[in-house]
Amino acid sequence: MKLANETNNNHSPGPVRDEWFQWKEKDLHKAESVSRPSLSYWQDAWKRLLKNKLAMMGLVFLVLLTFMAIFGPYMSKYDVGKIDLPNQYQPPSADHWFGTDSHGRDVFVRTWYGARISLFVGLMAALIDCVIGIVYGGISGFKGGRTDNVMMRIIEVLYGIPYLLVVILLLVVMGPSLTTIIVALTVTGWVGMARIVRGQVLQIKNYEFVLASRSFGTKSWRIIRKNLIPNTMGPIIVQLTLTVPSAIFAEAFLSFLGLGIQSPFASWGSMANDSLGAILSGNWWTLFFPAFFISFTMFAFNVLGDGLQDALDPKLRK
Amino acid sequence: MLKYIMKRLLIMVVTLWIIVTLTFVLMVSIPGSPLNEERGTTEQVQKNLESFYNLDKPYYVQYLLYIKSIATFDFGPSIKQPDRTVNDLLGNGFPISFELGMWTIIVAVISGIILGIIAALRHNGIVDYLAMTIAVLGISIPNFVLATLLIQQLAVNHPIFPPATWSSPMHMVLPIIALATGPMAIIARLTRSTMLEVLTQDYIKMARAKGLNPWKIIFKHALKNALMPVVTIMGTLLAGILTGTFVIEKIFAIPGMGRYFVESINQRDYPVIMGTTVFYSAFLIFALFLVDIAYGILDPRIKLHKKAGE
Amino acid sequence: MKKVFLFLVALIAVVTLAACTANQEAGKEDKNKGDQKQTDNADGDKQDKEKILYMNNSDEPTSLDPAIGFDAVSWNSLNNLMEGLARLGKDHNPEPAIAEKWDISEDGKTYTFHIRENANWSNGDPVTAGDFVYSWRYLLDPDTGSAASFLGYFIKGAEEYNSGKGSAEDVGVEAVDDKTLKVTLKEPTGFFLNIVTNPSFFPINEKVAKENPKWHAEADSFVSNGPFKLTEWKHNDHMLFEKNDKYWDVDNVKLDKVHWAMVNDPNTEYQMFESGDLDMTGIPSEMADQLIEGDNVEIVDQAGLAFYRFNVTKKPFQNKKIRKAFALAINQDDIVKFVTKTKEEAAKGFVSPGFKNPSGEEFRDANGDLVKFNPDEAKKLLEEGMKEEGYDKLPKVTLTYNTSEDNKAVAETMQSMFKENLGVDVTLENTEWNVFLEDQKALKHQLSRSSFLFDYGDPINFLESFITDSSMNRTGWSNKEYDKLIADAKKEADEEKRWDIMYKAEKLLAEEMPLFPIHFYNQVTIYKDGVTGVVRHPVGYVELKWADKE
Amino acid sequence: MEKILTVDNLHVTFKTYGGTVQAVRGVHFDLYKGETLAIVGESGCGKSVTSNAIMRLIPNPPGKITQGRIIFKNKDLTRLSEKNMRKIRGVDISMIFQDPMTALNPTLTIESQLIEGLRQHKKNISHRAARQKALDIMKLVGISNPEERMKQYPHQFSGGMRQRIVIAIALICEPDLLIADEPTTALDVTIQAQILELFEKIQKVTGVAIILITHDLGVVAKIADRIAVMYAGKIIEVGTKREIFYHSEHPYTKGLLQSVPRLDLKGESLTPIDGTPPDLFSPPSGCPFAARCPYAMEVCDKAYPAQTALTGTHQVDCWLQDERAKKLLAHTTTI
Repeated sequence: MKLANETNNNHSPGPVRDEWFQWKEKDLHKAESVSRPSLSYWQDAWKRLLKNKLAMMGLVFLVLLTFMAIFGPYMSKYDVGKIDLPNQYQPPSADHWFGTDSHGRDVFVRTWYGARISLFVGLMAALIDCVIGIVYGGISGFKGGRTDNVMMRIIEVLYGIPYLLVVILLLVVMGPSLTTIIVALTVTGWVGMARIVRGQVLQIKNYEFVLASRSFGTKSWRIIRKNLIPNTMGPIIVQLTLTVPSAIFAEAFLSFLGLGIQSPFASWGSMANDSLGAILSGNWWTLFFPAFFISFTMFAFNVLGDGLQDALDPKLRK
Repeated sequence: MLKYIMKRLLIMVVTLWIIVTLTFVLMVSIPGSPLNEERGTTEQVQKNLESFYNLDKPYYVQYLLYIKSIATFDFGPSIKQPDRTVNDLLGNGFPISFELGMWTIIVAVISGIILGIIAALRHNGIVDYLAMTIAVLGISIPNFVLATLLIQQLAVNHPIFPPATWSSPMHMVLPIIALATGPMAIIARLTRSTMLEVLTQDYIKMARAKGLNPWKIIFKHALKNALMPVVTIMGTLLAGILTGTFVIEKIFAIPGMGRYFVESINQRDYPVIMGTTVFYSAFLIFALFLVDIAYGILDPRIKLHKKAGE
Repeated sequence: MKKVFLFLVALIAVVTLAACTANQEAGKEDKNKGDQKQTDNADGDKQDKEKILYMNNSDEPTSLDPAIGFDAVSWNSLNNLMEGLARLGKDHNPEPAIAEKWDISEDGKTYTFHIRENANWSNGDPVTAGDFVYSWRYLLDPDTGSAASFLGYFIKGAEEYNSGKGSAEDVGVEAVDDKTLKVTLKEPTGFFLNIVTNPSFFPINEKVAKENPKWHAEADSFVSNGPFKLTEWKHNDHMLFEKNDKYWDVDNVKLDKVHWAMVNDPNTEYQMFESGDLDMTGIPSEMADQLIEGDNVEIVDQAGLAFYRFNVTKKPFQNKKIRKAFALAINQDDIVKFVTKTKEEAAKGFVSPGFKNPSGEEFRDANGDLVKFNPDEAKKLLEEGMKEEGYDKLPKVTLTYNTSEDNKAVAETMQSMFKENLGVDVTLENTEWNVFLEDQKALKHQLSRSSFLFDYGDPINFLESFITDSSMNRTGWSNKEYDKLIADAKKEADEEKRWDIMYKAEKLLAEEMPLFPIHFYNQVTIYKDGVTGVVRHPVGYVELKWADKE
Repeated sequence: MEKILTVDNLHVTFKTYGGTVQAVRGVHFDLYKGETLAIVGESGCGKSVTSNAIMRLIPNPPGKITQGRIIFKNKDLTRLSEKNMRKIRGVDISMIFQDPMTALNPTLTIESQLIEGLRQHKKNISHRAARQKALDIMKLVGISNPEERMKQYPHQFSGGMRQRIVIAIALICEPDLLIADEPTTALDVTIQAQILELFEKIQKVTGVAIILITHDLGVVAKIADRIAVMYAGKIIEVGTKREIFYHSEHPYTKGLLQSVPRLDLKGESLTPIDGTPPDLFSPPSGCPFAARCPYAMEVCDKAYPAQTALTGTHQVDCWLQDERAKKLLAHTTTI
């Protein structure tokens, strides 16, 4: 039989003293506290998100962007719609930080005004998509069978109708306005969300806990609300972070079709679209700043979305 | 299987009919008429034209005539280009649009999947970030900006490719890049994320435990499963590419169908609107159907013949 | 941040690398392509001498049927494939063409055209007076549905036939013999020869047209009588013209071939020019600053006016003074200098420059500046006008334009000018063209963007648009005095007097201001070195008969 | 008996968002030909990590073998190149995973999944021979009508059938060592028994050595020859089945045994072990069980106990084996 202090144990700091051989006070509480603190799902997700540098960078960028959208325009002495023709196409300088555009308007001020419109359009479109998509997809996936079949066919029909026709009709019926833009973006935009929600619901609906609540005779709507929605939240939030930038992006496309926001206001999309010729002429700042912010917002939302996906996925939780 | 396909085809016809009907309603409810000329013509001329194009008939007659023209696949002459029938326009334009679209999809799918796999295998490595940066840039540059940029850089400043028109394989390079970049980026991101998920699955571990070589694991075991979501979004992508073609066709002066599609709507060229819409929708619906079939082949768990009825 | 930067750098490196490798291969490809092009043409020697001009038509011609193709994209082709009785010369005046000479009766109402003996169709048929009778009747036939038929209303019995009240036989066009055509007009129309140069009045080979009503739809069935013939037409893609060796004046045609691309996007067109795929190009507005002063830039007038219509039936523009106030608040010079930028002339009147009266004086010079930017006057007029109407606050004003980048740029500038010079906030609204046109016709707009392009070289073409019943009026404005002036001008055989009436009419228009002018149009083209002799007429079509390329 | 595997002082760490997890902290054991060694412990104690480490299937990053050797047939597996390791996986050492529902690729037929390992390792085997082999092995694991079943996809099989397939896949190259990671956890109790019987049968037929990872002592009682008890990344007690079940010395092992329902001890109530295992982000320097141990002494928190060999096969890491503790124990009347 070996003696304890003869073994090479790297954990023991020194010789084992005899007086240590005393019964220890019972402290089960301590035993609990030593182990990892148990966190709620959201706390845990948030903690993991914080560790994701890229996602945090995206988040910080978006916070800064929001800040600038609110306060940016006040940092400059120029007015958003103020035209100053002789001063057109001034490169960035101490006077005009982002230069001036084809009408001599200050690009800096317009960029932040554009941020307001673009972010508003993006968020509104995403929220509306989200609500319609969740309800539609939820019902379709949960009801299944014939209902699901019919609802999916309706989506197919929506795909088939020429979008341009719809957009022109909207423009005629509603007149050009911010509301029209948002409606134009959401009129078919919710389909993607609906499909995702439906897919999730279909998958989760057969899980034991749902079957369990069904067997207790719980009402369908209650099951949707209590079980399905929380469990589909992750993909929905991720999809939401992807819808916002793509709505901002789609707004640029609507500008291309002439459904953009009207002067004196501006959105990033309309600004970029107006200065497409800068690629040829070399007045790069007119295109660069709106394009840069569109791209970077996309980037920020995307990395944030990826981060959220990792953070919210219960399967990756360890 | 055959029964399933027949059933699907029937549903497709019904879907198409609904689309046609809705399009017709939208079309006639938009103000403006194809005969709306800046200069006035005499009433007699106007009347003659209206009767020639059946625009003087009640809507339901017009509607039935369109349904008939679809059934016989004879859409009659274009109103705005009176020398040419809608069938001519489709016959000339569709093969070109199809070629452009097909190449775009091939390029987008192959490069997107490769990019996604590389990114997933080098998860959180520099290659991953690089691939995803390309992907995000791809999503965040509007294709009309990209198109102009490509022409300026690769046709004007460095005359590598011809700038526009559609006459040789070299002419196809820039439009395909411009059109494929967005879908490629989406596919790359999707492949990456599903690939990452699939790679943590037990059956991948199992495959590794069998001592299979890594390529076999990736291509035989992981990819097939990772492709499922890619196949799912193919329908959406396809629709996106189809809408994308009209911008690209305009910028690159490609004589495809996209141009007619937009112009017909702008000019209220009713027969062309109907013709192109039916064609586009039929194509799209059929593509979605193929996607479903492909999905069933890829994933043996999905039983096609049951899915519709369950 | 550092990480992202690193990736961007890496990205650029990869792209550059890809571009470089692509470059080497592409160089080879390009050469091959060139070789192929050469071997495609039957023999290599000929290739060196062949002069092919590469042009852009921007779009597929609507129709090469002279009666139907009533727009610039069709005219550019038609004017070079076909020839009418008269042709616009280098100085934009009608010159003998298919008709070698003509007699005009004393009262100015009968024109007798003598067709050249050597005027032939590209299939060898002679061009006859009958071809003209056939084509003009076809133009006026209500079943044809031509949008250009109103141009023929100067001919006796034309309007009646076109509106279904008369017959083809009563139209004053008559083939005296194979080579003599007699035309009887309703009024002595001093500018009738100008009208005849319009492509709508080109002849149609009766024999061919009767055999194949769709003769004009494809290259292989197309017969022409002009400087070029159509040898290739890939729809929506390109057209190829070849010198027409049956043309009576073929010796003066210098080009062998003309290749027409159909590139719709102005940026792409310019980029194709830059890369050498086109021999001439327009200037994208964004590039104007850099290019307009350059070499090989040609700026010629295009007869036409960009203007804004008031709707006098809607508040507040029922008031003349308020209309004038709005008109005078616009600085046309600034718009031209900073916004449109391609050296258009700021419009201080309505009739565009380039029309000379019988004594050789410019209409524009004679009638002077009628609408001149004057912010002080504008403010004063607005106050007076508001007082007259009893407004404390001006009713809301919406400015509508049809969707286009250029219109938007001008509209935004005007919005700012109204704000600055009148203190009025104007809302902008754009609609897509077809809706815009319908709304404008229905007088739904308050203030709307408009343009007018001349169909033939006489001021009356524009001025008569604003008579009470004209479909081109679209302002709700009706003025008996003006109507009478226009009617008188059309009847007047004495040119001096006729011009005086037109001066008066324009002044009245400026006084009443149912519309106000922005700028006149022009055509700006950059040519490749060695391209000469391309003539652009103010009425809007290009002439390649004398064009040459080194 | 011939030793085929020696795991010596194995350390495995994982880098995660929360820090570095020391999942395995110096594991040592031997395995002899033809025997079944069960590694028992609560979930998260490092038993699966140990088995994955033997297969070198620890995802790197985040996981890493930081120390120790794994000697298999005189080769140190920790030093083999990935390529050479692939030649061992599936051929010499096979593995069975916990959940048969997810261990099979849903998009491939059973045949393809069975044969691919064989064809990977035995390049010159003909398709027909491979197929025959697959049929044989399917019969061995008790699948009736194998010809037809081979063409089917995993979703057409029940859980127990799938686990049989998984076992068949693991055995098809006739390995010397089979690592079964909780092979019965996901199955019904009746199926469990069938699968365990299958293991016994296979061992008899092929003589394969088995490492059985489980938290279920009932399973262990049935088929294990020897048992290693793991706690917080260490093996705290190892011995023959008899030694562990009837002469266990470690308080944790005792606790574990008491928390299992036993038929032979009717009427005795079950005693759960209070508390939870320690956080492996920063494992205690002393005995990791000290915080939950009813016999904990001051020393247990201060230093890790050395291994005490009770018999040739039975070793335990516990301060209670120390002479001084025995004295203390003798002076204490009631516990």
